[in-house]
Amino acid sequence: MSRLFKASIIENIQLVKNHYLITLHPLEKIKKPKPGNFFMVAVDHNLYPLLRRPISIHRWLNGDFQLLYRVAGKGTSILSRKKPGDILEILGPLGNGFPLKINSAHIILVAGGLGVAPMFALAELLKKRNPALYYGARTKKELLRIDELNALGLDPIIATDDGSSGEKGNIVNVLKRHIARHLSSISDNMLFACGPEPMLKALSLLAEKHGLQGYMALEQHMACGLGTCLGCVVKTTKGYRRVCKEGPVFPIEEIVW
Amino acid sequence: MSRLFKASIIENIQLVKNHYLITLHPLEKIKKPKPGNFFMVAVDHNLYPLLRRPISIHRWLNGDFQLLYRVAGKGTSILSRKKPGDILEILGPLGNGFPLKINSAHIILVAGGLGVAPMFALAELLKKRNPALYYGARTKKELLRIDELNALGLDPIIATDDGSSGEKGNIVNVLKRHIARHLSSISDNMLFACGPEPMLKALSLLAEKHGLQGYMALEQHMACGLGTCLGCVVKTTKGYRRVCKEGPVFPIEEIVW
Amino acid sequence: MADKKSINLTVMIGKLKLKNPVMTASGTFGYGDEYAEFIDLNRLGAIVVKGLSLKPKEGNPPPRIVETPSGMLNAIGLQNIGINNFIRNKLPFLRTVKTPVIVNFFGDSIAEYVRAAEKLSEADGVHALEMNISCPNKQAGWSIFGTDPHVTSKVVSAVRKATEKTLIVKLSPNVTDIGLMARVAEDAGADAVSLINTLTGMAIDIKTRRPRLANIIGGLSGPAVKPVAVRMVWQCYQAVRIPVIGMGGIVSPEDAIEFILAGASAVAVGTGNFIRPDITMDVLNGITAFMKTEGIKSINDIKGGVQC
Amino acid sequence: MADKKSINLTVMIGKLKLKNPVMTASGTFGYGDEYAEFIDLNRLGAIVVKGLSLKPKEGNPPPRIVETPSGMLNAIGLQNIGINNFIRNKLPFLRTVKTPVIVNFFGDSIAEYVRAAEKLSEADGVHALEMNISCPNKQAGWSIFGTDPHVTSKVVSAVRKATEKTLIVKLSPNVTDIGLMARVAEDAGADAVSLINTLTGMAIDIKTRRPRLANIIGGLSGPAVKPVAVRMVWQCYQAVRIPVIGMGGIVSPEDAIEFILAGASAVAVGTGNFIRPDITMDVLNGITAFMKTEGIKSINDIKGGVQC
Ligand SMILES: Cc1cc2nc3c(=O)[nH]c(=O)nc-3n(C[C@H](O)[C@H](O)[C@H](O)COP(=O)(O)OP(=O)(O)OC[C@H]3O[C@@H](n4cnc5c(N)ncnc54)[C@H](O)[C@@H]3O)c2cc1C
Ligand SMILES: Cc1cc2nc3c(=O)[nH]c(=O)nc-3n(C[C@H](O)[C@H](O)[C@H](O)COP(=O)(O)OP(=O)(O)OC[C@H]3O[C@@H](n4cnc5c(N)ncnc54)[C@H](O)[C@@H]3O)c2cc1C
Ligand SMILES: Cc1cc2nc3c(=O)[nH]c(=O)nc-3n(C[C@H](O)[C@H](O)[C@H](O)COP(=O)(O)O)c2cc1C
Ligand SMILES: Cc1cc2nc3c(=O)[nH]c(=O)nc-3n(C[C@H](O)[C@H](O)[C@H](O)COP(=O)(O)O)c2cc1C
Ligand code: FES
Ligand code: FES
Repeated sequence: MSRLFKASIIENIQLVKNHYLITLHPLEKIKKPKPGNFFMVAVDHNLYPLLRRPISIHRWLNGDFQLLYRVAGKGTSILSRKKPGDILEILGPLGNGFPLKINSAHIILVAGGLGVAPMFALAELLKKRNPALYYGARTKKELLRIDELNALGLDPIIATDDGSSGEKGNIVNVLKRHIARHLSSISDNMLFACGPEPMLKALSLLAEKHGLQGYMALEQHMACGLGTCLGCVVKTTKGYRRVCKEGPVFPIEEIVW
Repeated sequence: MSRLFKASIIENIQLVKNHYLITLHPLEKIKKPKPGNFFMVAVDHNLYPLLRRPISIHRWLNGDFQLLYRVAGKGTSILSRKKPGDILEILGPLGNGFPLKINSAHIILVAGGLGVAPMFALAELLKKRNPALYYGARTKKELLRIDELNALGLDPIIATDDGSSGEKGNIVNVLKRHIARHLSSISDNMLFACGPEPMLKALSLLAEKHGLQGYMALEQHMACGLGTCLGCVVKTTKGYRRVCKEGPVFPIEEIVW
Repeated sequence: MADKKSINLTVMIGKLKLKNPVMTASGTFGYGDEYAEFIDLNRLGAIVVKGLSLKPKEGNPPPRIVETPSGMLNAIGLQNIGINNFIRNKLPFLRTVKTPVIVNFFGDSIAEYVRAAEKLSEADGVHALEMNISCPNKQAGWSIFGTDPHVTSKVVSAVRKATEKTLIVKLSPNVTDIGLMARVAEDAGADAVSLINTLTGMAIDIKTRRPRLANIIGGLSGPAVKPVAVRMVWQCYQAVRIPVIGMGGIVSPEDAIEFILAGASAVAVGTGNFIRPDITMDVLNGITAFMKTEGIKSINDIKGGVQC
Repeated sequence: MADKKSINLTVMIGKLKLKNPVMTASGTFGYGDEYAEFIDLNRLGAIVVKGLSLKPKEGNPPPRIVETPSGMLNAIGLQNIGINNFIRNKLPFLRTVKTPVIVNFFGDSIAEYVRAAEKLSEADGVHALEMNISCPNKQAGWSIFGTDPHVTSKVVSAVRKATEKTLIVKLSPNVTDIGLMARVAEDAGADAVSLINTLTGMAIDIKTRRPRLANIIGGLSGPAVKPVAVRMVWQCYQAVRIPVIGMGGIVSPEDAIEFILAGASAVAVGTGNFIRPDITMDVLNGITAFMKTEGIKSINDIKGGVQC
């Protein structure tokens, strides 16, 4: 079970403009990824682009697995043009993943934009514990995987910037209001989040204010994915920590924004 | 009629291992290439590889055209994986091409290996003048386009290094023997050739010995294909001359080996 | 959003006013005529021609070109038709183009540099001179003029006295301290510096065990060198007050803007012309589009605008 | 055809014998342990660990990494766990590997270099020292030790006196005359030189108008720099008698052989490890295969074998 493996593409479909879901069949048995783990994907056999691209596990399908990605630049653009049957070279699963021993009574999941990619994996695993899933996106169109989330019985609370689905505005504000309503029981919640930096910053403030415990998945440019290049650090209360090794999931109170 | 155009791939088929025939449909009207002209083909939209690849016109099909190429390195290897419908960016036709006003009574064409790519175009154009076509390759397998040459009524004289087709050995030696047999009429011949350097060198010597007039298509690494980089020069009696501009076809007596 | 009409692309290089900052790099655009088929030469900021010397030069034996990852090595060996020939056969066409012509030149001694500059200064249709100092110096065991500050200072001063035209000094990047070299050129009277010339490199064919270039070593250009070029332009921008002309691996408008933010008053496209002969127009159009979207009125407003 | 058994891959670097010429480049292989999962560390010629200083270093703020065409810029800022920590927590594992460990180190003063060298020399399991002189010098306004020949000479001489271990000096490529720097290192007592370290570069985000690296400038590595690296190795091979260790953009056996033909006694794979964590084994296997096909008995037979 090597963490360096080849996988053939079963499907690589566009969900909405610039957003793709790729289903991969590893050509050998691989280690089962935890939610929050990620893979370093070589988007081509050529040396262009040079570095692998980090992408989170989105869904594990009994040996096969899915990644949900957005075309952000040249690497993901090349990936989006790959066809079923094409072979990708992949490294992973990598990183620490979300902690799965959760003692709190309630679980709050917050996904912003593409943050739904890893949060889906976590939600699926935690669904028996009835987590409250908050999901924000720019528009209704960019709310991905809603049907699948509903199928899991997760029934997300939604906000969009333009109000085209759910509440209009910021998902953190929605969560804020809910917390205000149930303030007494808030300390018995565990918060997990992934999304754009401004969202995570706002959540951190909220968590601090209410003494809410939790974890967030962060991003940083990466070269090795293995902890050797020291390229992917983020500032924490313990000094610089590697997103690929000590992360990508960090306790909220340790993150220094 | 710009010499910078896009063409869609109609077909890109492997003839034998490492040898491909690609049929292209220009997306706009292009200048009709002369035999000996070449195109600079961008094998991918990415910047990898950086430079275009020079490939000779093999056959003109009323607006569409064919190139015959061998997988030599990374550029041609990427080209060989392109599929029908894919779009290529192409520059050309470039270079001088073979002279087509021929006063000599007889025409001798010599193709060595992939040299058949441009010689085919020339042979097709000159077929009414009944040229003698000498064609050498390593093995029978690497003798390309024999059926098509026969269909044009050209009936090539063949030699292969391993004797698997035609005479065993070097095509220049075959020509040498024929010349020896018909020595009296030799000065009324015009020689055209394309092929590997050792073959062209041997032909040059032969031509010099018998006062045989003629032209050869040469190769050199290229960057611009337009005469501006001065990268593609070969040594001639007139000094360095650009293969992409004054060539690729040079009078035999001017080439300095 | 600034609309197209109100966008100001003009830049000054010494006394020379360019209608926009997109130039061609010497040695990659011939004498301009070959590209008239692909682009409207009148739209270029400036045309910089292949380096010229007093006498025609044969150049190096082939192979002269090798492709490398995201780059290429060249060892043309400064082949050129000579200044007289250029004046007689190439300038007449260039005079018909409404774009300033900058003549790149070199010599193998200070005296030759001076005579070349004099001759070119008299020619009608030469708008500025770019002296290439990455050239072997006959009197100094063929070491390069542009890597020793003392030699650089001498040759630039001498040429300065010989011409009233806008004088651009093209710096070699193969030095420890590029800012120092730019200052030396400025102090010696240069009106502008341009950089980078090629990085010295080498490639070996492992089958034949021979260098891939007949000249053994050559000059690396193309996208591979861009990070080095941007850094050097930024250092020169801080080191001197005269305009800096940036080049090295520009193949897109974004690349060009990167150089301008680093401090370039104008940019030149080199190897990019080999990839697409109409690339200069893409770069120019892209710069305009970028300025429109970002609401930038004058290209000078973002020159050196990187926020460090 | 030489058969596998009779192929001799061993090379000498000072007193150190390597079973083959394939090493890892400092800063791209951590302390070795992370790669044990992907390759048999025992098969490497040598493991060169991330650069160490006396005290742990925090390094630069992020972002520290940017991709560039066929290359990458890094500005890690020499983050490391410190020599004591290394000796306590990393060396025990490395001692279990049957491959020599070369420790890359640096300081911000000559005294620090010396103390670091002394400390490392006493440690069990350190087979050789590689001193990184591309490091800012506190006493000289933070200019780099490795770009001024006088400073280089001083710091190398001082370290030479402090250690009996094989001493490799890792040269900065950001200099005018790399051969001179190699000679300076040799004269000051180095047993070998290694090169190239990264070329200084910069990248700017045109949307935010900020440098893409928090540190503004960083070091360029990867295939983009290979032509420059091969050229410099070739120049150093001609300039000195001590072994030259070549690196810069090696991602294939062919690349490695190119460096050996240019004069490298051994090679190091850096950025390549990020592309494929088992790349060193491909390089090693490919070198052996090449030697077999070409009938080369000993790797030393082709060292510097480029026919110019
Ligand atoms: C742990 C982790 C998990 C991720 N999971 C996902 C996911 O599930 N789905 C998804 O769409 N995206 C995910 N990302 C972001 C994704 O890696 C980037 O969008 C992608 O690398 C962009 O590559 P590009 O070539 O398309 O863009 P370019 O901008 O051309 O990339 C240039 C360089 O910057 C790096 N880079 C650019 N953006 C980012 C970023 N946001 N984070 C890290 N590196 C970046 C690239 O890796 C590359 O090295 C994740 C990032 C990390 C660190
Ligand atoms: C005028 C002309 C016409 C040609 N016509 C044909 C043809 O019809 N069919 C065909 O198969 N080949 C032809 N060639 C050769 C063809 O250009 C090379 O085989 C091809 O460029 C190899 O590219 P690569 O990336 O596969 O190989 P690589 O070795 O990876 O190429 C590396 C670099 O070297 C250059 N190069 C390598 N070999 C040659 C060569 N022989 N000539 C010129 N440049 C080379 C490449 O263009 C590239 O820049 C022609 C060459 C020239 C100059
Ligand atoms: C084929 C070629 C020829 C060149 N000839 C010259 C020259 O004659 N004079 C000169 O100053 N620079 C010359 N250069 C350097 C370029 O002008 C430019 O500085 C360099 O290539 C970097 O830009 P680029 O990466 O965009 O090509 C030449 C470059 C190439 C590739
Ligand atoms: C992320 C990174 C960290 C590096 N850290 C060090 C270091 O600590 N000490 C050192 O001497 N060189 C360091 N280097 C330079 C490499 O060892 C090597 O010299 C350079 O990257 C060129 O080789 P490459 O192109 O194969 O990567 C580092 C390079 C990279 C990419
Ligand atoms: S990506 Fe290299 S340490 Fe994290
Ligand atoms: S390829 Fe540029 S001059 Fe011929």
